[in-house]
Amino acid sequence: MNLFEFSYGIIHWLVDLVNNLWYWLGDVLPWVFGDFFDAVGDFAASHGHIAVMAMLVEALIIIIIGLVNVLNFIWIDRKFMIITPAKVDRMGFLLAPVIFVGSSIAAMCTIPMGFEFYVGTNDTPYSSYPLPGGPEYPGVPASALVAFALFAIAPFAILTAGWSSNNKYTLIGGLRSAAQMMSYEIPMLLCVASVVLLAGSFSFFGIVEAQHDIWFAIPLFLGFIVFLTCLVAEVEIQPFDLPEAEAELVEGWTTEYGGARFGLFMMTGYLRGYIGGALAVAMFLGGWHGPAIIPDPIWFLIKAYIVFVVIEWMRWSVPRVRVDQILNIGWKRLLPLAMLNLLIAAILRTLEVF
Amino acid sequence: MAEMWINMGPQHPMTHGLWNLRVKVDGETIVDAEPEVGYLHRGIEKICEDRTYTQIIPITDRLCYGSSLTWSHLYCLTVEDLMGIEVPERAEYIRVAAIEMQRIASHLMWLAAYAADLGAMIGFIYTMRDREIFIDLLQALTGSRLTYNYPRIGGVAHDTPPNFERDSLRACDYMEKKLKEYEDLFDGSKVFMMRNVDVGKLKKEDAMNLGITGPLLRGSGCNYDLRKDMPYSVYPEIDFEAATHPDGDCYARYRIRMDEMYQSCRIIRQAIQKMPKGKWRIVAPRNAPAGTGLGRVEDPRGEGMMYIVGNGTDRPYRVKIRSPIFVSVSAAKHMLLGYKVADVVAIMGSFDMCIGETDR
Amino acid sequence: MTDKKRTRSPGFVLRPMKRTGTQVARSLILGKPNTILYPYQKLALPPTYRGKHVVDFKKCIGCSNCVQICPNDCMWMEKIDDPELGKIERPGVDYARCLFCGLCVEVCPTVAIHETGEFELADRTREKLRYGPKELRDDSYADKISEERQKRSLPVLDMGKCTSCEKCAGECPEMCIAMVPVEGVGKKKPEINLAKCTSCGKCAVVCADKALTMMDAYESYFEMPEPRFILKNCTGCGACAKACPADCIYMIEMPGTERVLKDGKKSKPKKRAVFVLEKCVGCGKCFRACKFKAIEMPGVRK
Amino acid sequence: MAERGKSVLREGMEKAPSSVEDAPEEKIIKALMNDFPTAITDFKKLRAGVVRAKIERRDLLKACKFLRDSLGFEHISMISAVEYDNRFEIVYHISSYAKRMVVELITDTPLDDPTVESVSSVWGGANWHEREAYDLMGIKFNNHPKLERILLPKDYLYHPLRKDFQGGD
Repeated sequence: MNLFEFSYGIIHWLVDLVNNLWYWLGDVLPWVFGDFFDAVGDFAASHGHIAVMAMLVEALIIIIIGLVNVLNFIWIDRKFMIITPAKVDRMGFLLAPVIFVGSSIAAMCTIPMGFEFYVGTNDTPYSSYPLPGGPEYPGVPASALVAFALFAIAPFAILTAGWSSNNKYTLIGGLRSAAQMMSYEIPMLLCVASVVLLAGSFSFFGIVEAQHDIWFAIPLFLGFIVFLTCLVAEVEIQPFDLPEAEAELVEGWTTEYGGARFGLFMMTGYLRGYIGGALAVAMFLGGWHGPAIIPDPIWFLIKAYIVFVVIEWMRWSVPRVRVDQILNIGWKRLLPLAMLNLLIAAILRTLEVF
Repeated sequence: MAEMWINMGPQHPMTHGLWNLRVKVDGETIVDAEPEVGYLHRGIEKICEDRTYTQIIPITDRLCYGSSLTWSHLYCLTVEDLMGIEVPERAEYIRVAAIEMQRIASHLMWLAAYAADLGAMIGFIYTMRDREIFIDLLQALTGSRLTYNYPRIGGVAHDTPPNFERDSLRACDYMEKKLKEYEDLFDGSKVFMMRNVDVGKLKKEDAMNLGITGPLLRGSGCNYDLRKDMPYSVYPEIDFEAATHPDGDCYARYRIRMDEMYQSCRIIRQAIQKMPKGKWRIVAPRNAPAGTGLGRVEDPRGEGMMYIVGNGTDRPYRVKIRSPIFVSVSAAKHMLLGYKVADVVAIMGSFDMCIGETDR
Repeated sequence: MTDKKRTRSPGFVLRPMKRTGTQVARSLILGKPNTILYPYQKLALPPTYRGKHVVDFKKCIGCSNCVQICPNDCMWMEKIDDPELGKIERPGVDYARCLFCGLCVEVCPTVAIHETGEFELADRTREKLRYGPKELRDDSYADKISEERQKRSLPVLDMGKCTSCEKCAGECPEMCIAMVPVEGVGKKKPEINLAKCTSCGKCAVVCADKALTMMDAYESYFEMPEPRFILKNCTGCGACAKACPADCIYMIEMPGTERVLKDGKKSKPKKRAVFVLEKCVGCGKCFRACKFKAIEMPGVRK
Repeated sequence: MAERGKSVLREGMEKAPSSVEDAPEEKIIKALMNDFPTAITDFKKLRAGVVRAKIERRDLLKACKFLRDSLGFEHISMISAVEYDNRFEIVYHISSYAKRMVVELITDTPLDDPTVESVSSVWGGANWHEREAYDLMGIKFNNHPKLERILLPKDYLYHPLRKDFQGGD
């Protein structure tokens, strides 16, 4: 039996399972929920939407089967794949992936991808200007600040994971991550400050709107480069992926994780790569602005993926740096450059170019 | 952070084989180191005492998976010294060409592993792709991909295949083009230079006293290449240079190996062009006389040496193999102290570890 | 080259990125992949490739030289009944232990064993990796490849027919035939110095009894051990002659050794083994067959 | 980074001086014979660049120091121990970078007392060679800094390269 036959057999089995479940549910469900189905039937018959209702019920049942499958896979994963080592600190070990994934996804939610494409309500526009009385934007208030705050939670999760795994490699990885992220947070936020200074708004809407005429990457080119470098360090991609340097620290702070938890870490690592791209686009590359043939969110996605691809391209081209060198770069090179960039922004603002 | 011992090995991405490097770190700085070998000890020296001289050739292939041809060649050289037989000239030229191909393949594999150690997976992929060219050439020549079993006592196993000369010259041209690409990929990369320059410094006097040979010694500025200084085979008739670099850091060793690949291309070209027609093998005697044979070659990793005691039968009385890495790794502590954990991979990677020959 | 200055690049990460970018663009746009789809496409293997063995049953003489030279003891001789060839011994290979060194192919005196380009030998159990002679048999494989080993035509002696006439020794232009007396038999036997023989065939022409015939033999790369015969231990049992795969041992009667039996008749004379070492392949089977220590073979183990 | 690249040579292990004077094989034999007239028992030029000399084991360390300091042999290639029927032979292959020459220094020990002076204070590279000889052949090296098993497990009972070794568990 080769792989194709094997997978073909599995798919065949799954299709059989779905069909059998369908018939089984068709027999049993009315018996259990007789009244409910009668009522539904009555409703459908009385309103003449039988076909629509049938489709809805079908979709519902398919979703239920999908959920059952998900539960099945979770069960398999918990039973056979997820290994919690005996001497770990269980609390931190189990909590770290949750914090890591949760904070990253929350950070992603704050970034709007278009004027009509954001997470939030239309009803309550917030004043996003640092001073009261400015223009009002929808979505999360002061979304840029919130996004960076959520984005910066991850080192704590990494440190927790590294410490609680009770392993020397993970410990070193976690501490490296803490040192690296804290030292790169400052130049990055200085770049953000220069952007906010030019845009005059803490909201992504305000920042993107301010780039309607010219992208901030052009006047603040220095800041863009510094921001991109810090971003690579923040999302732990190749030249700066010291916390999980697989050559020296086995797999860094994820060494003791397995199964779905490791999968979450891995997936969220790439997700953070995308978030980094999205942040760079919103801050420097004009957000969703572009020729109108393509809708705004698509523009945003295209730009974000281009930044992501450039980051990955760099990842595959260069080795990783050493831990003392990464801190030297952060504190001795990028911080002065970020300050210089802030100065440039302040001069531009004072000259009222923007 | 307090000081703690870390076991890098026996199963660790850095080790390239089964060995253990225990490092004591203070934070990220190494304050003590202790290499442990022996996980792959197969007792080859003892096995050789129970095999006939011919049967040992495939076993010496297994000494090093990276450059198996060099070791079987060294064994054949030693037995020829013990038996006192002369090898036909064509066989010598075929051997030299094959060994230099093996040297390029071995250095490319080193570069692949070293790049992967430093985190540049692209180096791993590119160099392994180009190594395939030389593996294919050696496969056509010898009949096998990795453990060639090609040299014989008194010559080589069979003649060169048709088109071998043309393919070798083409491979050399291709390789020189690709080496430029690697130089862009590594020397042109700021990060690679940061990781290599002034890392793993080894002084010339220390290297000489510690018995270190090969690219590590030449990287420390000592111009000692057995192919030049104690020539064997037909190396005296071939014009090449032994690469040296005065710095003694990881970058110097990288540079040495790159230059050696250029030189190997030069040697292959000359060996192919000078190769005479004629016999490639003579019938070797079955029994070796009582006495000793000594062979020394310049392995891709250093000075390979073999000492065989014969006692008149068809089986050697004692085989002693000197592995270059066995000596170099004993000096690991001298090179590691004071550097960071991340430098361990760079420094130990620049050794070109091959645990098969180290543990024998 | 050696004192080249180190090239410190100001390009930071741009030079390697340029290289990787051009490589990706090349392989994506020009579409020249570096890999192949293995089970569907296969690499062209060189004709020298060492893979699974095939044994030519008609050429193989069952000498077990391949078994003896195998460094891993992964071959064995199996007695089989072949409808065509009768009771024969042929080698089998255990691929769980084989290291594909090719020494068995090199040592074979009749070039009966070859290595093919087949390398997909993986199986689920170790027993299935033991390939017996029947699985290795391929009598037509030798026609498919060009022969590497050089053939040489050599005079071969049939001791049973030889009359010790010494014509061959007189005829040989290279003077490489010497008549050596065989102890106890009272005959002389021509011994041919193969190193000097030029395969001219004059000795075979001149031999009146057709005892010397020209036969093709493959040149051997190995010096094989030769049996040493000790006459005083020989009982004339003939076990060695039966065991010899190359038919180079002849049992010759020794005149003057007849014993007088009780009824006054004379018994048959005692026999001794006579070795025609030109044909010997050095397998050591006679040494192993001899129960009376009449044959010595240094370097061969029982 | 005060300790970066710090020299960690042990005490008593001085740096090898480099001698550039050119001396053929006979000169080396003569120099050895002059300084150790009683200890050198046999010498022979094997081939170009290889000299064999037999030396009594009591003078081994002194001879090695002499070779390094006065003759410029700064590199020890190999230490091999060979067991014969009546003796152990310990063979030192010592080579010189400048002179392109190998000296094969052979010393004998009786079977029941396989001890010899360690030369790891002369050449640092001899350290692991001597440990290996101890591990596999059971030669004891006096004044060795750390004479432990290196290739085999620490609790192994046999010295497997000896001819009487039949295979342990």
